[in-house]
Amino acid sequence: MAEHFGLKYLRKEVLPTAFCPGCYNGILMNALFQAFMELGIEDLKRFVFVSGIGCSSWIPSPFIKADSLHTLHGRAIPVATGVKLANPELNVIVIGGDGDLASIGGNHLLHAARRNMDLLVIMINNQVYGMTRGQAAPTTPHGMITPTTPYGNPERPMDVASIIAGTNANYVARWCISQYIPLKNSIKDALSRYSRGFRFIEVYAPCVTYVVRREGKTPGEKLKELMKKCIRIETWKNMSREEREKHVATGVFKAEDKPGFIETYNKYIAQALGEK
Amino acid sequence: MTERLFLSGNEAIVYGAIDAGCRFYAGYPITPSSEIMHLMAKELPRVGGVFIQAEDELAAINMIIGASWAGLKSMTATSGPGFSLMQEGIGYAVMTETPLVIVDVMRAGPATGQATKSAQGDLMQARWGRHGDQYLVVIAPMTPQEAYDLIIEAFNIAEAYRVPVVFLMDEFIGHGREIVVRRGADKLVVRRKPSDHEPPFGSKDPRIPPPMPRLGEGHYVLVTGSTHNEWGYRDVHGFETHYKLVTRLKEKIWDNIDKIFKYKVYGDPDARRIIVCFGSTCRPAIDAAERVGGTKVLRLITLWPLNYDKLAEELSGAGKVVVPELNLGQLVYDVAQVYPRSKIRVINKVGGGIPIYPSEIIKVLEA
Amino acid sequence: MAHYKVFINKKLCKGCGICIEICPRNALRFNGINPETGYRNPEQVGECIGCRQCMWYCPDQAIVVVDEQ
Amino acid sequence: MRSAGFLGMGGQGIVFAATVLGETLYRLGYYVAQLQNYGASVRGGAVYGYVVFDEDEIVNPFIEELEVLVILHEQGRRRWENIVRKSEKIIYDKDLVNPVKNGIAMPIAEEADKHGVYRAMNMVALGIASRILGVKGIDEAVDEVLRSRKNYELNIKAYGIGLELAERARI
Repeated sequence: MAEHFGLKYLRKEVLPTAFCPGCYNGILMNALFQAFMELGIEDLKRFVFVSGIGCSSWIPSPFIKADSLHTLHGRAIPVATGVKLANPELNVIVIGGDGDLASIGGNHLLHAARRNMDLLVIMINNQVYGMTRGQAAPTTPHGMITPTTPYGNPERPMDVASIIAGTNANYVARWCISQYIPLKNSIKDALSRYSRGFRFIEVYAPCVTYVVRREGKTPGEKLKELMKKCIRIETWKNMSREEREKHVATGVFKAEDKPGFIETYNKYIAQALGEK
Repeated sequence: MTERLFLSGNEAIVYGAIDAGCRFYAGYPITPSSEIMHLMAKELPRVGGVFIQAEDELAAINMIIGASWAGLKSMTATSGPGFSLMQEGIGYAVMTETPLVIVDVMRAGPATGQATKSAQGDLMQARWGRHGDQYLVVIAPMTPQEAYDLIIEAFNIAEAYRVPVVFLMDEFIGHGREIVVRRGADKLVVRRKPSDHEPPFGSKDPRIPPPMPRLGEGHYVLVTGSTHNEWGYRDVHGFETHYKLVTRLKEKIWDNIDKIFKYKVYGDPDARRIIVCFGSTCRPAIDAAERVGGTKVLRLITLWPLNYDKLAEELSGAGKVVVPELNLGQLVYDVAQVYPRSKIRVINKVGGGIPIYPSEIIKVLEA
Repeated sequence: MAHYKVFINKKLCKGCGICIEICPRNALRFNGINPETGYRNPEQVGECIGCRQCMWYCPDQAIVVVDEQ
Repeated sequence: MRSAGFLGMGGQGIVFAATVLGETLYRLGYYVAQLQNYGASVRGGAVYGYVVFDEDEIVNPFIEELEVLVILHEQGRRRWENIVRKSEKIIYDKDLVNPVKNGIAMPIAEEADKHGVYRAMNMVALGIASRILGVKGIDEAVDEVLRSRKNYELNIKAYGIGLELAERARI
């Protein structure tokens, strides 16, 4: 029987994954693996995956067959920064959730982006803290009921991709999990055309257990709904305020190819100490 | 090549670390440790190393963890408040067996306290600052020369036992300048890489730390702060896995205590009056012992793991035991474990960065 | 005319039903319970046009669409 | 073991004076320990800097009794009374410090101001201390150290004033 293209990048002995049935994390994994496949990457020996705490942080650890560091809650980006600086030859990819990367690790995210650190960060925005039973996260929609917002979320969600686009990051995109092909192509771009500096891809993928099922929908129904709800940013910009609230703006927010932190650091050192 | 320099303890640490092979530094400015960072920023690129100023201490400790796994000897330096922020990261390093050196140049706390004033209040935090059962190594120098020599030792211990080493130094030593002979390292411990089928997180003999794979070399290593088996796979439910892991992490340090634990005796080795001390307070203690005679100074270099048997042996014939500390009494608890508390005389001084003077020690010795 | 076949890896399938709902041709249906995993597994019942959406959107890498020309 | 120290206020360059003296003695081949106690702010607060040196290795640099102590501000005197009480030869500024028992008052600030080196009052103090210490070759070594730092002209001029002040007072 034919084998799924993703399996060669996975530790087969630990499958199936520990995610809930229908969890969109697995779809991101497909997109990631298809991007690897289309880039002709045979194995992930030269890749290091770094993640923090949360469901999406389990994608690399232990499932992806590569070196992986499953770190403390919120600290994936600093660890990844250390790995990349210590061995710039490695491709370092951070995979994490919105709670991990934008809340407890928010400062690190901002500063790695400000430095244009040579990392690819994939943030799965599932709108809640899925691993700890769906409490409100910085990305939880206004008014949503969760265990920590029993009367409705009084806070408004943060637009992480726009925030990161406002830093020195090279590449910023947001895709919905229902936009498989553009998501996959975006990952490909972030590994090939834009292979240096800070690259940030936000993946909008509501938690199937604590968001989707709470809405009374199945993962498949929600996926089809998202296909309509998620629109290109160009279209979104021309919408009225009420219309905007009902949609998710997706697309490439920023795509530059400036030298990343490591190149810049080395340039200054070489200038000061003289090239060897 | 031997070089005679006039350096502060903070500066001596930088040269010692570089001579020990340290090639990665991440840190966040904090008094009174900042000079370490300044000099590292300047010197590391000259030897092909990497320096980065982190956005906070949480980032700093985690960056050096990443760099250590990527194969570089790594360190950071901080002081009280920053050391508190680093605790979680240090715990992760203990759990994942990541060699690191963390310098804590102690200032007066708690909280912001007195940023420029020397103190010895972080002893207990260095040992026990993290949650869960965890064991690391704590070393304290007493002069800038020792800051140089012992930081090399700290790197060697970190690499040999795959453990974070806390280098506990008082501000007096950090900012005090003295002659430092940059003599280079006698021996450097080289990190052991795994051969085929050798697990990176387990060994049959708990005294032998497992080998450490380097990222990017095809080991497909799984590093996690969760309870894991010898191959790094998470097992957050199993009693056996957790028990095996945390006891091994303890045993690899405590069962090697003969190799790790170091102390030194000054003054009259047979005297019944004994001063027990660490760090900067040792020098006035040795001075006092020399002035009045008939006194032995027991100076702890390794503060953790502490060899209580050795301590008991050294104190076995003691009459009066004096414990001078620049805190409200922390080392005294160790002494009290092996010697009756009622016979221990303490000298505690906190605040304002005033050292304990020999005259004060003599007064207690002769009282 | 291409002839596509949908293979379901029963060890990996968690029966979430995404493939069934996403298939534009309604070519998949649940068929019985897998006693090994306790999940319902889908099965191809209709004609597949090879769009591969089920494969992409299967979160468990459990679907392979093969072109059996 | 010999020693010399400076007491004053933040901003007066007390630590710098101790640093220069320390480095000077180091260059002359002594074992030296230089220590300081200062506040977080650049200005204000008591500052204390001192040097101990010897031909043999220094057992303990944490001492209360200094051979030479130059006091440039009342704040420093008040904060470090124990040092002032126990030190041997004490020189203090006649305008900035209240009279010290057994100390010698000197117009340090006044002279510095007169010669346009008020900013380098610390170097005047260093000059005084260095003349009292009377270590062979100290003036040349101080010159060498100051050359490696900023404001050499200003500093060396102030140092000379200090030497002269000590000379005149015949200490």
